[in-house]
This record gives sequence, structure tokens and C-alpha cells, in this order.
Amino acid sequence: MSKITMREAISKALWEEMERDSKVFILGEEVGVWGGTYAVTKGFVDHFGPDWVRDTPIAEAAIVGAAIGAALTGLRPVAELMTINFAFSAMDHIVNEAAKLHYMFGGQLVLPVVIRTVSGGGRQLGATHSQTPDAIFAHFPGLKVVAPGTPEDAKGLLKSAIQSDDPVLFIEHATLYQVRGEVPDGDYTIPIGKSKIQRPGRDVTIVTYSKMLEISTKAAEQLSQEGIEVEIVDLRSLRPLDMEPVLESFKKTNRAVIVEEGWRSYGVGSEVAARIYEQAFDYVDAPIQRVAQEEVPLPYNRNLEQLALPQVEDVVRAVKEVL
Amino acid sequence: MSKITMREAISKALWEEMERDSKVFILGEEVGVWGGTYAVTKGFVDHFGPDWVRDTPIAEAAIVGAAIGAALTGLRPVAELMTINFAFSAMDHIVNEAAKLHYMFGGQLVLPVVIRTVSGGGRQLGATHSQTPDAIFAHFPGLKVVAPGTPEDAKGLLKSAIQSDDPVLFIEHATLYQVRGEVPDGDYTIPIGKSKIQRPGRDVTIVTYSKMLEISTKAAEQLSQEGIEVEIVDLRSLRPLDMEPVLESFKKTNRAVIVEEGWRSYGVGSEVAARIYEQAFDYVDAPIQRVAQEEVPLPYNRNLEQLALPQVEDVVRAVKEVL
Amino acid sequence: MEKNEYLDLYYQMVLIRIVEEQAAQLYQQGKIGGFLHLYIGQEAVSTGLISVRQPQDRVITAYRDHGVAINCGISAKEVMAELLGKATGISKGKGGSMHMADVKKNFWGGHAIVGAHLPLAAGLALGDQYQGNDGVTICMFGDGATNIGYFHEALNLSKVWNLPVLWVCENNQYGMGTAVERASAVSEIRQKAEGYAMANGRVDGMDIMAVREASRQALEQVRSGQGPYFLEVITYRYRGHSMGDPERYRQSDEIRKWQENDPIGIYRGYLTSQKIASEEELDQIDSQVGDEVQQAVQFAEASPEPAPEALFEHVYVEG
Amino acid sequence: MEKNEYLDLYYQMVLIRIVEEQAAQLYQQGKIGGFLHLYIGQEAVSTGLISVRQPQDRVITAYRDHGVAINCGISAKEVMAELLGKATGISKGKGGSMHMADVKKNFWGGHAIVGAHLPLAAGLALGDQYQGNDGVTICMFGDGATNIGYFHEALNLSKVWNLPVLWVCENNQYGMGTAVERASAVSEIRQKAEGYAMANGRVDGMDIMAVREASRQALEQVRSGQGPYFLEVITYRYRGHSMGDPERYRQSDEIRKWQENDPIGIYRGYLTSQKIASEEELDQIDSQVGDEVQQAVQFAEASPEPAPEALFEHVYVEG
Ligand SMILES: Cc1ncc(C[n+]2csc(CCOP(=O)(O)OP(=O)(O)O)c2C)c(N)n1
Ligand SMILES: Cc1ncc(C[n+]2csc(CCOP(=O)(O)OP(=O)(O)O)c2C)c(N)n1
Ligand SMILES: [Mg+2]
Ligand SMILES: [Mg+2]
Repeated sequence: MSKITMREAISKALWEEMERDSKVFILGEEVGVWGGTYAVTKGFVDHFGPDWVRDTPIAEAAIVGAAIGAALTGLRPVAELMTINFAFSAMDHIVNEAAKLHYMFGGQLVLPVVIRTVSGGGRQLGATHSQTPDAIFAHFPGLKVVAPGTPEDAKGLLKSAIQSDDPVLFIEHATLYQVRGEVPDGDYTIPIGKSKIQRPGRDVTIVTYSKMLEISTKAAEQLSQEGIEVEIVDLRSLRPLDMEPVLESFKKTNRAVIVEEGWRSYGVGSEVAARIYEQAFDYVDAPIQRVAQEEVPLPYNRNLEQLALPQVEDVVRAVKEVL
Repeated sequence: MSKITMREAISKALWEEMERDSKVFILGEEVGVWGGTYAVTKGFVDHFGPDWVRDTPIAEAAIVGAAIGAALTGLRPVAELMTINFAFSAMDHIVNEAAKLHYMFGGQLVLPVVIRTVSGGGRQLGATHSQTPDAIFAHFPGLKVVAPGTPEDAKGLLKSAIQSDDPVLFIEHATLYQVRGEVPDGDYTIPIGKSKIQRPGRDVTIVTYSKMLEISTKAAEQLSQEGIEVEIVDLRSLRPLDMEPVLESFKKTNRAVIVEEGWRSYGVGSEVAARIYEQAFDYVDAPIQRVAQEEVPLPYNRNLEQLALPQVEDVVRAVKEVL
Repeated sequence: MEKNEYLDLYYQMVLIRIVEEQAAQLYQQGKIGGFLHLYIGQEAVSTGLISVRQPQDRVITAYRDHGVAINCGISAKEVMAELLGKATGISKGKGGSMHMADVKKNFWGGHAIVGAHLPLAAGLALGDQYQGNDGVTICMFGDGATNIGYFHEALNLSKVWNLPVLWVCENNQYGMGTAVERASAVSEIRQKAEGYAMANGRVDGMDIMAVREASRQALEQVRSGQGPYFLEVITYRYRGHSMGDPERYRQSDEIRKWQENDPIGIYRGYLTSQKIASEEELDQIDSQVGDEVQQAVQFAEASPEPAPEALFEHVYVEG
Repeated sequence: MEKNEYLDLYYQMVLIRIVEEQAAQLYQQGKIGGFLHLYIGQEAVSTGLISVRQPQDRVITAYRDHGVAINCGISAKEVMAELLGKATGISKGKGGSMHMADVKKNFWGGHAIVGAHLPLAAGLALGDQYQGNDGVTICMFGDGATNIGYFHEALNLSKVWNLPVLWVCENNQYGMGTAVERASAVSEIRQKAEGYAMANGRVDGMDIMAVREASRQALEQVRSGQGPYFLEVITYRYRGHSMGDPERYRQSDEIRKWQENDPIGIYRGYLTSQKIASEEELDQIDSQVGDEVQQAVQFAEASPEPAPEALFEHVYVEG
């Protein structure tokens, strides 16, 4: 094992897969000379060349559309959408093309395409640049939606996504790139669609993913000092959504808090809560709590923005609420 | 009262508002000469002229974007997106512009824009043309999302939407236009954001909206013959989401089934279920059931398509399940 | 060109026409559902165009795709079966009229979101460029599609990356009920290519020989590595946009005028006047096509519906 | 033009420059968050352009909007306060650097999604056309924005509907790190207007007098009802795309070359050589601007943060 940042983990996954399979290539805005706006592909263009690390015009629909087309020819494109806020400009190609072509043509078309993008607020980028609308993409069957919260998962899951023959939306988080974590040495993959217990506990189950894993872990440490042991389940993938570890944990704790960064309504928490009630009704000892973003477009002002985003204290409060 | 179709009700609402306020105008693909692909604006162009019933190029982003711009100047545009499947091509303008401009500029910009569109499957239009992704639009604060299920509500809610200074996504249903219903004579509006009990009952609460109101009502009639009296709450608006009548009904029946046409995961049912558990936990006698679309892109073949869509029998089964 | 090639072009055009007329009837009978966009009047466009493609050339088009499918070598049976939503259909009954494809024949579909397949075409061409194939991607779309953003992004990309794409705009005068000049800043669509400094041309789409020649030259130029080419083909659809079009937007004499330049009639006249084929030979092809289409209908009607399990197949490649 | 008008143009350009330099410092100090896109080097573009607009002319631009805001009459105080996210900011601290607007001054914002404000501009112009106003909507955007679909849809719409819009492309040679020719099929952006048969022109954006004249003529033409006009303005940004740009994509001597044609320097030379103003007068304006910006910073720093309740205000007009 070695301790590396999320950025390094994602970077390594891309690099290793490109070295392993010459059909893998990267395209997107500023992925080349610039090295990626989050510096994930820094140095790639010098090594792989501008064709395989391809800068594109500002044209999100064309980026995703061209990636799909290239994938249909047998290549394995990794398209980068600078942030998920710009994915709306490619919405049709993500949900109407990528998610449907394989099914609609009776399985003839195969599109091994990965769309990497970045969610998250907290950087004072204002309402149009700070969203975490992960749930809306997970609404569409045919698409796989992955959102890792640790360097280990990021590397293993991205490699699986690139090796997968299905279209995968791979959602990174703007404020996790610096986070460090242990990563197994050498080549490894992590199967898409498996939730994971990231922290064992007995009293309350926290279900979360991506950036909120960090927030939830801080809350868990705080609570542990008060003798409350929280078990944290990381969804890692929103579609497919693996409820097994969630239910297992819940049947033990009988109490759950779901923590997501995005807006509460029609979000991830509602789906997970609904499923827990459906699949573990008799184990419910207290109403499941949802911690999520206040339902406002995220403002620029730092205080207001932080007020709207889920904080450690909110998680702590919610956990005590269910106890 | 007079009995008219959903199409007539929507048509009348548009006509009356255009007559009432010269700032109201319609723009969209084929709204003029053609009379609207669902014949909603038939005859309008002859009466109001091609400027006020304006055919546009096939350019959804420009349709919504131009409507927003015109609204900023004080006009009250009603933009028509032929179907919600094409709304993805205007996604950025709906969720990043319409939903955010008022907030982001500190309340300076006011955009009284209505975006009319059409959801729903069941017409063998295939995966890209048969979606009911209403929930994903309701995820965005700043936008109001209305989806009526009766002619009376359609007329009253559309008039409110046009008179509202907030951006409203008004979702009609492809297979409801022929449905007839009593509509009050003369001018009336129905406030946006109020759920309504469409059918009184005592045993089980069905929460639904749009097309599924029809399906649920048929199921209720069947069940009534077996002595099961279902109470049906019609959400009518997905954002704001009014839980009052839902909770009132649920506290009486202690049992609920949520029926929606769209995909189950991250849909309307999950949000409503989560809120019922949060706000009426002590009244829950049985796990709340969700009836929704199978999680596949809708196929063209009629049998397969019907297999994927929620049917009366599915609702009946779910109701018996919660009893 | 050999005589049999000449006759084959005639055969293909007639086959398309009869298949479409037959489809219209089946639609009226309620055996075909959804939207049905007929290619009648435009047969010379894809027949001429695709007749000069190489096997390695990919073809992708919009929802008005039955004719293109047939020109790409998909049998009338497989087309009919798809229209009836049968398991034997080219898309297993899941795609329907708007979504036919056969990748083995290098036909990449039938796409129903206007303009959305243009970026896909750029990607197909990029794939060939990467892999050093000398294939050209032929992307067909309508006049109305040239007003949506996808068109702009795809054309720009194809020029910047010098992609082997032949952009073919079937200008049939209308996008649904909207005449070209009511929706497009320029009514000569080829002019849009100037905004990308892209080589372009314009040809009469009712004359299959003209379409063939223009397409051949364009394909040659693209294949030689000179980058994308934009070909505008002037044509006309005789029928409504899809079944149930009120057609308030045009006069019947306009249709009649165009029908006087019927692509099949023109070509038939050409074949006979040039003494390439006799009326009898052509009549024989007509009746032969009639039989073939009848058999296709019988095949489709007799074919099984997809099994219920098919509903959950192909959502993903991997579970 | 009166002397005071000449001096006012100089004053505005210097004010923009100093405000931006000040903002850069405050960003380094962590007092400004988010993205900060400086207008340094491009001052002559919006100063010249907006100096010839009529009060009824609407202005809308992208996220690089501080300069435009100032030219539209927003005070340095309100700009600074917004940059610091204060309640006294022009957008009440909710918008930040990328989202400044003042509708009372007919400035419709700062928009951060590349190209997305172009359709809005078409709508603004449509509103004026409907209401019979003789206002022209001035829509500014970058070279990179001309490659996204929104650009295409908006330009086409403006031409088809003959809308009173002046499209102004600020070609500053790069979209982030991508040089124009690496992203656009044509490097002379004005050529894109040809695809819409739209009147167009190209002007040196470092020479404010040239920008003024070209803008005046363009506005006149649009106002006279001849439809939209496309103006390409050649300019350059001295600083990175935003703070923290690694700038691997260009050489420092390229920047130096452009700086030799500094818009403020050129105009200063013009004013003195033409004997319109003396060095002393201009120096005095410089120091006056220095004081004004200091006061703006003090005002911003002293201003209150938005109240917590503000978080829930303005989500909707009605509840
Ligand atoms: C993005 C999008 N908007 C609207 C539609 C509805 N629609 C289907 S076909 C069509 C007209 C297309 O006209 P054109 O491109 O000229 O092709 P033609 O039908 O004439 O062959 C429209 C508006 C759609 N399918 N996709
Ligand atoms: C749709 C969209 N894609 C990507 C971005 C990220 N982005 C912000 S500015 C920019 C470059 C724009 O360049 P240009 O239009 O030339 O304007 P300039 O910055 O040079 O003034 C990019 C890619 C965005 N904001 N919106
Ligand atoms: Mg057409
Ligand atoms: Mg630029």
C-alpha cells in the first residue's frame, strides 16, 4: 500500500489503462496542454501525444457525442466534462444516446465510453458552477453512475469503468482531489455496483458517498468520543445501487442517516430511504434522517454557501436525532 | 360547469390568457401553421398572428433561452417543447438559467416564463421519445414543476403559471389530451403548489399525478367493488411539493401506495415515501409501496412497452399488498 | 457501370417505394405503431449516395431511415418485421421505425433526436482516423436539423480535426411544417458550410445519376484525406412528415409539381431512352418487387413477438 | 466629441485596469473566492463599445464582466463589494465575480455558462422588437464561445427573425488554454457570420477609437432595422484565463508583444499627440482612479455580510 491523493489515484488509473490498452484515449476541454483543469491529466499529452489526449472545442454535446461514436468503432474513449454543471449541455447525449443505444438497437451497438466529470460546491463558484445533481443522472437505466469517495475506490472503479463495455458516468468531487488515502500497489480493479462499509460501528448506520464520506467520517469520529459508534456505508455507485451492505448494517443498527451533498428533494437520500423502508421495514426503530443541501441555488458568499451545504454538525445532529 | 377535453382545457387557458394580457405570446416548433403537434394551439395563429404564435427553428436551447430573454424584458412567453424528451436539449437553459437567474443576481432579474412540454410513454415511440423524467426537473430549486391530471386542473394551473412571475415547467401528458372532465365556466385559476384529494376513501391512500391519476382511479373503482375504498391524492405540482393533503389522508388510512409513470429509482415515489415516513412515522401500519416504470429504456414493441409501464393491475396488487 | 448495376438501382428505388406504401397501409390497419416517417419521393438520394459507398464506409441517418436501411442491404423482411415490432426485426422489435440499424452492414442507425447523431458521426469518423482505416462516415440529416446546436458542434469538430465525414443534408424543403426559409438564416443550406471553410456542393436529389456522381466525387475527396465535405441534396417528400400530418403548410399543386420530377420516373425514362433497359424488363422488376414486399409482410406477420424476458435484455452489456 | 468625453474614456479604462489589479491582490489575500477572470488588456473593447450605446440598448456578457459592469455605469464600490460577497454588492453578494448585473443600467449580466447567454440575448432583442422599442441588444462573448451549439442557435434565430442584436465576439486569441485555430474551423471568427448571411466586421480591439467607430456604425445599422450584425474584435488578455492558470499554452514574449500595443498606452499617446489632454491631466486621472479604487476597497471591506436569512430570499418571486 502507498498513500496518495485522489488526484494521483485517478491520474494513475487513466495512465495505467492507456498504457495497457491502446484503444483507450482521453478527450475533453483543456485535458492536453493545460493538463486538465483539476490537473488530473498533467503530463499526459507529452507522453501519449495530442491525439490520445485530445483537447476539444467548448462543445459538450460534441465531446460526449464524439466519444460515443468513437466507442461504437471499438475504441474506449474517456471523455472529460470539466464539471457536471456543463454536463447539462450534453444531457441529450448522456441520457438519450449513451444510456439507450445498446438497448434500442437490440444489443447491436456497444459503447464502452466513460464520461468523467466533477460535482460539488463549497468553492464559492456560484449557483451555476457548484451543483451536485448526481441523482438525476442515476435516474436513467442504461447508464452506470459511479461516484467514489476514497483514492482506493477512485482508482479501482475508474479502471473498471474504462474496462467496462457499458457507458459509465464517473463523478469526481471538486474538493476531494487533495485527500490522501492508502491505495494497493500494482494493478487492481473494484467492481462497479458494490456498496462498501467504510467504517464499522454498531449504533447508527450512515449511508453516504463521495465528498460526504469525508464529512460523515469526521462526524463519526466526533460521535465516537461520546461513545456513539457509527457504521458508514459508502454507496460508491448510484446506478446500479447496491443495497446489500446498507440493509445488513441497518438490520444491525435499526437506525439510519443518509448524507448527500445535493438537494434533498428527489435526491439520493429519498431513494435509499424508500428502499430501506421497503426492504427492512420490520427493523426500523426510528424515522430515517436525510442530511442534504438546502433547497436554494448555491450563493457566492462564503457564509451563505456553507450555511446551505451539509456540515459535520448537521450529521452529528441527525445521528443524535435517530438515537 | 361544462365537460371538455384536456386539450380543450389547455387550449382555452392559453387563449384566454393571450386575450387578457397582450404580453403573453407562444413560441415553439410547429405551434403556428401546424397548430401544435398535439393540436393544442390549433387556430391560434389565424387569430393572434404569426408574431404572437411564433414558429421556431428546431433549436430547443434557443427556444427556452429566447423565452427567458423575452421574459426579462417584461413579456410573458409560453415556450412549447414538443416533448420532454427534447427538453434535454434545453437542459442548461431550464436548470442553469431559468431556475437560477432570479436568485443569482439578488432578485434583480424576473422571468415570468412558462415552458409547456409533454411527458409519457405508451404510444410505441421508442426509448428516446417515451420518457417521463419529470422528477429530475423537480430536483432544481428555482424552478416550479406542474403536472396536472384533469382538464379542470390543467386550465386553472396553466393560467396561474402564465400569471406567475416565476419560471414554470408545465408538463402535460401525451395520452391525456382526449380525456374529458368537468371544467368550471368562466375565468378561474388554481394556485400552484397545492396537492388535492381527487377521490375520497378510508382504507388506503394513493399518491399520484398526471396520467397515473387515471390509472389509479380505475384501480380504485375496481377495488371499491371488493369493498376497498381508496383515497387518491393528486400532487399536481412536483415543486413545490405539498404534503399536507397527503399526510392528512395518510394519518387516516395509515397505508399508502405511490403511483408514477416514470422509472422507480430516484423518482417521485421515493421522495414522497421518504417524506411520509419523516412526517407521519407513527402512523405507518405497513411499508409504503411504489408503483413505477420498469427500469429499462422503453421498447417499441407494444407488449414489451405495456409490460414496462404501470398498469391498473399493478396498482390493485400494490394496494392489496399494503392492506 | 454494368447493366445489372443500373437495374439494381432501379430495383432498390422501387423496393423502397413499395415498402413505404405497404407500411402506410399497415399503419392505417394499426399493425404499425408509433411514428412512421416515409421516404417516398426521396428514394434517389440514399439509393444514389449509398450505391457508391465502399463497404468500409459507415452510414448513419435520422429517423426517416427505412430507405437508407434497404440501400445498406437490410432485407425488406427485416425492415417489415421491425416495423411490426417482431423479434425477427432488425432491432429485435425494440427500435421500431425510427431505430433501425445493422452494424454488420455498417449501418449505424436510425436516430430520432434531430441532429443528435451528427456528433456521433464525427466520433465514428474519429474512430476510423485513429485506427487508420480509409473508411468515410456518411452522415445524412434533414434541412431542419441544420438549425440545432448539435449540427454546429459536429461540423466544427469535423473540420478542426480533419475527419473523414461526408455530411449529406437532405433538403426536402420542410422540417415538419416549417419551410426552410422560415427556420434557416440561409435557404441554400450549403452556405452554412462556408462558416466552417468546408468544401461543399449542391445536387438535384431527384436525379439518381446526378446524386451518384456528386457523391462519388465527394467520397473520393474525403477519402483522399482532404477532410469533411458538405453535400446538399435537393429533394422533396410526397407524403406528410409522418402519418397524421394535417399538411396545412403546403398546397397539393406544389406536391404535384414535384411529382412530375419523380425520381423513379426520371430514372426509368433514363434507362429506356438510353436503351439500357426495356419497359418490359422494368415492369418485371416492379412485379418482382411487389412479390418480395408481400413475402416480407407475410414474414413479418408470421414472426413471433419478442419474449417477455426481452424487456430486460440489453439494458447493459454486463449485468 | 467633447474633451470631457475623451477623458472619460481614459478614466474608464484606467479604472477597469486598477480595479482588476486590486481584485487580483484581494484574491491572493483570500478575500475574493471562486473564479476570478480579469479583463486586463481588453479594456478598450467594452469601453469603446459601450461608450456609443444608447440608454435603451441592453448589454449582456459572459463571466469576464467587471469591465463591462463598470462601463455600464456600475460603481467600483458595488463591483468590489460583490467581489467580496457583501450585501452591498451589485448582486447582493450572491453572484460574485461571474454574475454581476444592474438592470436599472440595462446591464443584464455576467453569465458563466459559455455561450448560454446568446439565446438570452436573442430573447432580449425579441422583447424590444415586440414592444416596438428602438433599443439594440449588445451581446458580448469570447472566441471559444463560438464553437458551442448555443452560438449557432442564437445567431440563426437572430437572422431568421431579423432581431436587433449586435453580436460582439471578443477574440482574445484563446479559450482558456486553447488557441482559436485549435478549436475553431475558421480562425477569422467573423467568417462564421457568413454561414448566416449576416453582416459582419472586424476591428482592432486595442485601439479604442477604432472600436468606437466600428461599434457606432454597427449599432446604427442594427437600429435602422437591417437585422443583426456580427462584430469581431481582436484583443488579448494579459493575465491568465482566471487566477491560477498555469499558462503552459503561451510564451511570455507573446504577451510582451501584445503589451507593446497596450490599449491604455495607445489611447494615452493619442490624447497627448492630438493635444486633447496633457500628460499632467492624465496623471491626475490616474491618481484620482487610485483613490477611487482604494475607497471602493474600503467600502467593500467595511460592508456587512449578507444576513443568514438572505440564503432563502429570491429563490422565487412568489413563495
Ligand atoms: C431535438 C428534437 N426536437 C424536435 C424533434 C421533433 N421532430 C422530429 S422530426 C422533426 C423535423 C425534422 O426536419 P428535417 O431535419 O428537415 O428532417 P425531415 O423530417 O424533413 O426528413 C422534428 C421537429 C426531435 N425529434 N428532436
Ligand atoms: C458550457 C461550458 N463549458 C465549459 C466551461 C468552462 N469555461 C469557462 S470559460 C472557458 C473558456 C471560454 O473562452 P472564451 O469564450 O474565448 O472567453 P474568454 O475566457 O477568452 O474571455 C471555459 C471552457 C463553461 N463555463 N461552460
Ligand atoms: Mg426536411
Ligand atoms: Mg477567448
